[in-house]
Amino acid sequence: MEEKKYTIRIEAVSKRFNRQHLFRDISFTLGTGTSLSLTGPNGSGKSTLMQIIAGIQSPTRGTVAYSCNGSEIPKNEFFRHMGFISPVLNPYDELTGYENIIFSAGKKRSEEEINGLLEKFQLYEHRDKSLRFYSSGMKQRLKYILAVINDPPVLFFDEPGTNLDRSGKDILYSHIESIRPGKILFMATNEKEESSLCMEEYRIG
Amino acid sequence: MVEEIVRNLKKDFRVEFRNRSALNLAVAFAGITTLAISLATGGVPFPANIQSVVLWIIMFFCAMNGLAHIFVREEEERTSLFLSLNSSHESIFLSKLIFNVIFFLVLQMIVCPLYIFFLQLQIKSPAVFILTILSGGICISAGTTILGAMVSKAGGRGSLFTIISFPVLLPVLWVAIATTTRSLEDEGYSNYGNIIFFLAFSGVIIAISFLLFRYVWVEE
Amino acid sequence: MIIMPGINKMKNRLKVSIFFLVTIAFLIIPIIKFSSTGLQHGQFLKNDGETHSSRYMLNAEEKPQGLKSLPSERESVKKAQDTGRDESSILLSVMAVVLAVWIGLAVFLIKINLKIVKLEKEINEL
Amino acid sequence: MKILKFVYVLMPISIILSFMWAPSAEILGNTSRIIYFHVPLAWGGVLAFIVSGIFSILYLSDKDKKYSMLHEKSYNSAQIGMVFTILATISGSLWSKLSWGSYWNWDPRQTSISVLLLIYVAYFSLWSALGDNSRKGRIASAYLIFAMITVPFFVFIIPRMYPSLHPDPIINTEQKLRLDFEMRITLMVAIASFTLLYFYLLNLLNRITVIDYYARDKQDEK
Repeated sequence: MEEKKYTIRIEAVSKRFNRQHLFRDISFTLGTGTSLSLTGPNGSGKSTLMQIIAGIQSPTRGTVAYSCNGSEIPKNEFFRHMGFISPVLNPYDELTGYENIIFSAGKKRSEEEINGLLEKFQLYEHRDKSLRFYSSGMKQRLKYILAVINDPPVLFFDEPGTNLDRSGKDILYSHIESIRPGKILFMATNEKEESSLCMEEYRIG
Repeated sequence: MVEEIVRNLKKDFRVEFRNRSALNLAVAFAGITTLAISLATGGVPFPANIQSVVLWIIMFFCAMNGLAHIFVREEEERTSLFLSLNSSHESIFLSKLIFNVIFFLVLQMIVCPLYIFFLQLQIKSPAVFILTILSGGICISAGTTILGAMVSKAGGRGSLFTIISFPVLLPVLWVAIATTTRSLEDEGYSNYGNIIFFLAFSGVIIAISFLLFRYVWVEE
Repeated sequence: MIIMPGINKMKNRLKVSIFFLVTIAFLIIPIIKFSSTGLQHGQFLKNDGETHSSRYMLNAEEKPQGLKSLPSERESVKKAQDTGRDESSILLSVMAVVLAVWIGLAVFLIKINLKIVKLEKEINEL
Repeated sequence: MKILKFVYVLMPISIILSFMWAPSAEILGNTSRIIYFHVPLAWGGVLAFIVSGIFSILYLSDKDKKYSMLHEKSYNSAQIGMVFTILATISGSLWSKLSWGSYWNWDPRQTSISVLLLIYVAYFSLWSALGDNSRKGRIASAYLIFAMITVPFFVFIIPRMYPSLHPDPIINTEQKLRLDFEMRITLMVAIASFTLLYFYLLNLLNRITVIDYYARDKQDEK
């Protein structure tokens, strides 16, 4: 398969809520293989900036452009190329973990691949349990699986390590480390461990 | 696209059947209003035009009670982002539309037999009656789908849904009431012009809401 | 910035002035009522010499008791005629009232227009 | 926009014409003079509805943000239209009391104007429920377009459902005005002046909206 090079260009993005500027004039460009961590105190707009880059919120000013091998991707198709972990993104509580994964992946992933991932994150024995009986750590791990299941070229992680215990974090970080090359990785976090996974660091606020 | 719609529909039906409270509420509402009308009148049959007015009013309020739910639930449980990450807005709209149509036809299946049973309805032309009920139901559920999405984005207040649906559904209700009255009164009434009106209306409404849905759903 | 409160005030004022139009509608009609020669009972608008038949159409025979024009109205018309007030003079006074309302509205609008022009200038200079 | 100032001249002319020059009608007497306010107001209400619909369509199809604040402008237009429609309804129902004996009798025109009012009310409730949602403009515009689509169906149904009492001079099958010459001229002048008034008010409201927007913007820059 041909290697696809993705680029994300952010130009002079500002966001304000009512009368207050959260941040202004942020610009940078990222290509496949690079990773960036966003750090900053609480309320500095890490999550908001990430959601703007992902196209979930719209910026007050400025543009976010995505391209693949030089040709621009329209904004409404960008969701298909991206994996996202965030507190605002919730899978269905009524469905089981396995059903959620199937809903997200469709028939594109084989049973073995899904089960492999589930086993890796120690969710295999809980795969047929409804999500409302999951603990918050289990949910977080499932969210991670849902984000990477379609093998998207761009990943947005908003505090991926919340609610995880030590062993969960270790599995998570080693997995992130293994898939990082060949992807664009954004991480909004305040943990040293997580931001050290990324090549560059951007501080806001 | 078709695969996505089927996936969405499967998910919607699963979620609704696992947590049946909303379904149960809508069905109970339909049953209770019908029963209440009959109880309040003491079983005295009304003239045909009043009967069709009451029937359609009951159905309208059942729709108002149940049809916004499919979108409002996504917002309330904050799963709408997960949904739109995984499927295109066209397939979301079409799957919700199909769900709403099926859901409302089920509600009608409950309301109409109960109504006929309790109010001793004498239907002179059953074919027109049944066709009117079915096609009117499709019109109502098709018209309210995009409005449900709007209401869910506006915070999901129940009365808002009724207010914004009423002017849109008014022509359907008028024609439906008139046709139902005729089908109750006249033996062998076989004027299918109004059925064509319903189908034309729902076609136009579905086409325009298909075009407009992305402005309501997608953040740009 | 000092402009802000002024704008909100102005916005509200303009909205009020639109509702000011209500007065036009409210003032003309009752006054005309007195001056009108009025309909007789059972006389209704006819269309090409044909009377409309509808379930709401009120013919002289069908007209329910409750819908007769109130006797007090009739009397007041009579009174107006008895006191010798000429119909055209009533018409003139109605027109004067309407014109006065319009002049008030116009003054209002001109004032607001001037204010907007001033603010637009201010904004362009910033 | 100089032409809009003409409203200051045209409005008094139309008032004077309608009271002094136009003759009173045969049966209705002087009450017929309400027509020079009632018809232009109803026309203004419909015009405002159409204009705000056009603004909404432009707003949704305007990808490059060529025009600014179109959704606010469409809202302004609907506000003025609402006032015009309410006034038309009030004057119409008073007139109906005088000539047909009751304030309200579900005449086709009364029915259609109340449908228009319902759509306006629904649009305003949606607008206020959306608060400062970032999709406010798009959802409200989409609703207005959606509601406009159903209007042709009303045009088709209402005359079948309710028989009309409205005098045919204004709307009839031959599409001709059956009015005396003086009456016709006066009505035309009145319609023209109320149209101008509508556009003048819309212009004022839009300019205030733009000023408001820039003032906020400048304040935030500080």
